[in-house]
Amino acid sequence: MRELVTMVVVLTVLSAFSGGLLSGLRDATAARIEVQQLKFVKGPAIKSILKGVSNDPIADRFVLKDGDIERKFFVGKFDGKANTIVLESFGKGYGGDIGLMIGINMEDDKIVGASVTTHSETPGLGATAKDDPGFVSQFKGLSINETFKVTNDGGKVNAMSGATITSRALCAAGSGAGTIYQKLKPQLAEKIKEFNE
Amino acid sequence: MGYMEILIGGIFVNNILLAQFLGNCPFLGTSKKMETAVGMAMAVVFVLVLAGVITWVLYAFFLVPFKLVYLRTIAFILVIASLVQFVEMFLKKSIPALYAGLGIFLPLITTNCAVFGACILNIDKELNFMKTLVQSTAYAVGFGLALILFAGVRERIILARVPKPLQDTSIGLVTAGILSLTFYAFKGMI
Amino acid sequence: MAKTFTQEFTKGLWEEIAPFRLVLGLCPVLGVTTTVENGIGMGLATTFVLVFSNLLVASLRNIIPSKVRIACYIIIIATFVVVTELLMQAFAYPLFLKLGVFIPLIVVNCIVLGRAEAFASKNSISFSIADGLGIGIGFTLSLAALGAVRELIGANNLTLWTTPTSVIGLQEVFGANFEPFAFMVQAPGAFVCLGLMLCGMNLLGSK
Amino acid sequence: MLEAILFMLGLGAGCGAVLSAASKVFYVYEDPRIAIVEGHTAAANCGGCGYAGCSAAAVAVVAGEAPPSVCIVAGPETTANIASVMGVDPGTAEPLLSYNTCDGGDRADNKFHYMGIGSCQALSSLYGGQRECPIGCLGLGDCVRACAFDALIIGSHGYPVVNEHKCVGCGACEKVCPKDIMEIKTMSQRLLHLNQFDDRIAPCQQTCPAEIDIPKYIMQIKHGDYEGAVNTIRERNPLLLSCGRVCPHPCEVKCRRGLEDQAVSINQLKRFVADHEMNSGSRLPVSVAPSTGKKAAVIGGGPAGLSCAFFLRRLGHDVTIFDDNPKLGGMIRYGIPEYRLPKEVLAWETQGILDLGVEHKPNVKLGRDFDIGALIASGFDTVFLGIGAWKDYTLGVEGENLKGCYTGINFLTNFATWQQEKPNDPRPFVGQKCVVIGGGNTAVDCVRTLVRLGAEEVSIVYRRTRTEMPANEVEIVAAEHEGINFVFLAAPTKVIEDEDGNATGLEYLKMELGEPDDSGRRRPVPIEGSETVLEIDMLITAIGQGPDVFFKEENKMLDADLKLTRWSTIDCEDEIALQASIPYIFTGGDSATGADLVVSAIGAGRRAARSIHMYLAGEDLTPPEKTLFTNNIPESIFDSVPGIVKEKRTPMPELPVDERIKSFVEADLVITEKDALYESSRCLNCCIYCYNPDNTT
Repeated sequence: MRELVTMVVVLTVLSAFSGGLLSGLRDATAARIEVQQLKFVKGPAIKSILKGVSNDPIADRFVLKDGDIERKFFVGKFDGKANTIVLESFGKGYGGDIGLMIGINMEDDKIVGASVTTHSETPGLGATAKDDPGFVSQFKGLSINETFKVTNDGGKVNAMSGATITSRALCAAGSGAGTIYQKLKPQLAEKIKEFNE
Repeated sequence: MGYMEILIGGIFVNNILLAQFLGNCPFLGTSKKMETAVGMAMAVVFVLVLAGVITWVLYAFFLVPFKLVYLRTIAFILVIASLVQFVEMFLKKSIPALYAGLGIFLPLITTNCAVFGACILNIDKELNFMKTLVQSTAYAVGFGLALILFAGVRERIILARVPKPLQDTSIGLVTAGILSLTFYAFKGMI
Repeated sequence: MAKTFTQEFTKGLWEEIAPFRLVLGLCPVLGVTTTVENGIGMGLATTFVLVFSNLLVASLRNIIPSKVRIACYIIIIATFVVVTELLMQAFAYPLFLKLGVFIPLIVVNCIVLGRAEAFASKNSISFSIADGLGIGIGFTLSLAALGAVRELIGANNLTLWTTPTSVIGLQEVFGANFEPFAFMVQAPGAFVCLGLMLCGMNLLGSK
Repeated sequence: MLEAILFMLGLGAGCGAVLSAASKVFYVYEDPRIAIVEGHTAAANCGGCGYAGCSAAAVAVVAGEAPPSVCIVAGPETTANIASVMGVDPGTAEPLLSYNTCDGGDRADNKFHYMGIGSCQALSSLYGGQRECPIGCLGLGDCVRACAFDALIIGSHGYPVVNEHKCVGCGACEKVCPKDIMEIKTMSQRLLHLNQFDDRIAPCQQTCPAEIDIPKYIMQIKHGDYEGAVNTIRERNPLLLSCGRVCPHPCEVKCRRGLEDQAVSINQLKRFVADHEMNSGSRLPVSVAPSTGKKAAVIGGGPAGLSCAFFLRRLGHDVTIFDDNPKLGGMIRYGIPEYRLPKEVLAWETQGILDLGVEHKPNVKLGRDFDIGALIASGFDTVFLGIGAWKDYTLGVEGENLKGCYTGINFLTNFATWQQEKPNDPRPFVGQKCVVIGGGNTAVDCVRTLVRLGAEEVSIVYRRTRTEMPANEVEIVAAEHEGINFVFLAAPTKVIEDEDGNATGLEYLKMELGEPDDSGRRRPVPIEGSETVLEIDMLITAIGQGPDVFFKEENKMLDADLKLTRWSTIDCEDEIALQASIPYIFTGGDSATGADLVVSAIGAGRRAARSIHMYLAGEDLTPPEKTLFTNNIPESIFDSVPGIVKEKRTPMPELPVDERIKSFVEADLVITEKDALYESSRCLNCCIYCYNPDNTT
């Protein structure tokens, strides 16, 4: 019996110790990991949207609460003035969620650029959305207040051949971004102001 | 994704041994004899399905709500190891006939990457409970299929004249490569 | 024991080089070695886990009851795997993206548990560290070698390290006209390549 | 942070608690050694050993199916630990080694040309293989492919060759061989093997009472591996120096070479390597199995006792030899004269046996100083009775106890004792006109000894003819050369005395040969009225001996249960198992068979050691059904051996007659190295079906 108790105790203490160690390390590295994730996962997309920014959009980010969900926003400064905001939204694609990073000029609500972040679409078909910027570049210059639809569904966006579902998902993601943007616009404007001060 | 796709994808397209490279140590170790291979395959099916389900429950009801997702590696391995040992003891006592068949293979599974890897993959794919069950079954059956096929091939290789340096594990690996290549043919299925 | 620190270290480099001599720890060997860089990264991660788990197992070897020792070793190893995972995310994120699912799998790498049980649980702390280092570096070398062969033939490149801005290594080693033999970087190629390299080792070993 | 700690705490406690509870609830008894062995393995459960996990490997180790070195991940310390759990001392743990039992290879003829799959398994399913020989190696190397340690190659002659340094005794080759050519054995197992009907052995090895692998040691001599040859002989015979001198070599009678020209001089080759070892100045190491902790008493330090003690010691038992005489050797020390076997040589040989850790208690006699019950009471587990045959048979004629009348063994022993131990005492009586009655080796030893002692006229009186004389041919020839007078076909009837009670004459009846008797010898029939008197002053009767079982009369409780035959030899139901009527008593040699050859006693000693070893392990002593024992494998006996070039046998060098009859210096000499190499090349290296006509191997 005594042996059993020792067994349980050693196992428990070791587990607890390990849990403590790991959570400590987790806390210590959490901030850095987040930066790294943003830098390498979202970074390339943000950079392609905000070509020629004068600040580091990943460093200049903030979080707003949209109901229960926390959303990240990245700020882009052009000519020293913070006027562009980048946010990510998701659409349901063929192989799961597709992330679309979309940049909006706060002054005229126009889309300055869009880029696909994550996807798990079929290689060679839907997956081209990420490698080939042709499709998402159609968003550029459109107003964020529109609802995006592919031409088949009566909208303006030309679908990628052979990847209608992916195209639809991206349109849905774009529209979703618009919804979020409109909903949080007042708070966003507040935040942007802070960056300009 | 439908259940059928998950099933076929798990067994053939993303075969855990030949496409995902998980569980290779016992793959080479226990494939020398058909008898051993069958026992191992059965044991993996049994444990993988059970482990898949339990880790899903652990993940969905404990790790996520308490924001402890980063602890999943350590939590899963602990649970799998305990599970395997528990099942072994249980079978030995309660169902000796079954234990004689697969009991001896159970300890081998504690550190089998296939079981652990499949659980991690399930979680990464964010499958729901039923899909986890199907996916785990698919992976396990795929493992068994590959192992048994491979054992069959290896029993034949013994009869071939293989150059000395290439014998045993070496030719085994090359054969596994060719087997893996044949599984490539399933890529178009989904 | 008359063995020295150096001997314990060097035996892992050739005599007991894990993937080839013992045919152990194959999952990562096959899975991540599409490039040299991945191989080295995985190897170093494993080395890290090996050294620290050996260290801890050796220091706790008199405390752990033998019946639950395997469970304890697993906890120790798993802890260091998570540590590696976290550190890699924080400091080498691109590598983390590539090695993805394979980092947690270090937990079930037979080499790590094997060394903990076979060596660290019976030897002093310093020897155990030497053993961990030796086996780990041997493992890294094997991974790098396999990665090099596969990448060279399969992708015509030799990537040693990728930074966000540049790539250290050789591109298009055999010239731009060489059509890479893509089979090598895919799953079947991994098996065949390892099998042939093992054959090469046998040739060398038997003279 | 707190959540993480609590979570892991809960998980650890939960798993621990469930497992501890389960280990109580689902407890099943298993051999505790399994858990200990498993504890020593690397516990990586990698499956690299081919077993399903470490516990399966541990089960296999405990069941004796896997060697202690089973774990490929762990190092030699683990092997040592496992070995110690299994009760074998890691330092001296007996390694299993693979042996190839067929070296026919390509020399065996083919029945058909085989073009199928390159595998022995496949080939053997086709009429049992393409070789004319149904039991030989097929040569396609399944064993080589099965060997994971590179320890096997198919040699240039088409049969597998084992590299002892690489072999780990895993048994893969043995399992895969369809012809059971490959054997995995420890030295102990090799020592215990008895010739079987399905063994691949030459006629000489079948015939040798000690079952020495004769072709193997001759081949080793041929290749200059004298040490190997000595070791080969020592696997079956610890007294190679003595045997090499006194053995009448029944093996040479069955030598196939003898069908065409002359038999290979097997015994001289044995003597050559044995002398080579002795003259090299050092002894070759002899392997001894780890101690079993069992004690065996060997009563009698003659050839049978020495052989039994030697093999029991090599099998790991503690052995004590109890002997009546001051020095070891028994009949070969006190019976065989110095000129045939120098006692210095014998002492060197017996010392080698004692050096293995055998204890020797001299000058104690069973029945006089101790009895078997006392031995058992003092902790001996088993007893070997090798008391020999020291009691001379008597003629049963009038006057045979007169002064000047002696018996053979008595005379030889008295003389040997004086010569070896009491040279300062007055010399035993030697007459001038001596007659020795008998035709065996004892009789010839007596006459040749008398000649050397200066007797003027020495005669042998034998009731049959020279052809029927059971003594060794060489001995008879030597006696003839030394001027012995032979009186054949003479049956003594009376010893004539003078008034002082001294023997002065021997009266005998002349005989003629009648019909052959059961033994195939023609029975001598007396001729009526042919009484003749031979003038004598000394008479020795050497007409045979039996065991001296006077200890039975002491009637100690245990000894009384010991059954004897009507020839007063010790009764054992099975002459292979050699177990007496009391289960822990074993016997062998002259005490079991009556006077016989030294080499037979050596063979019996080993058989008894085998039985004792198995008896101590609680195993069934019944020898395997196919045990050959003194029989020959019928198909191995040929009428002719085509294809050999006739070559002369090396003659035995000996001292010139006039030189040797003056002293007791050894008369027979050893052959030269050159002659040994020549003689060894005459060996055909036979097996059952094939042999080497061209002397190439």
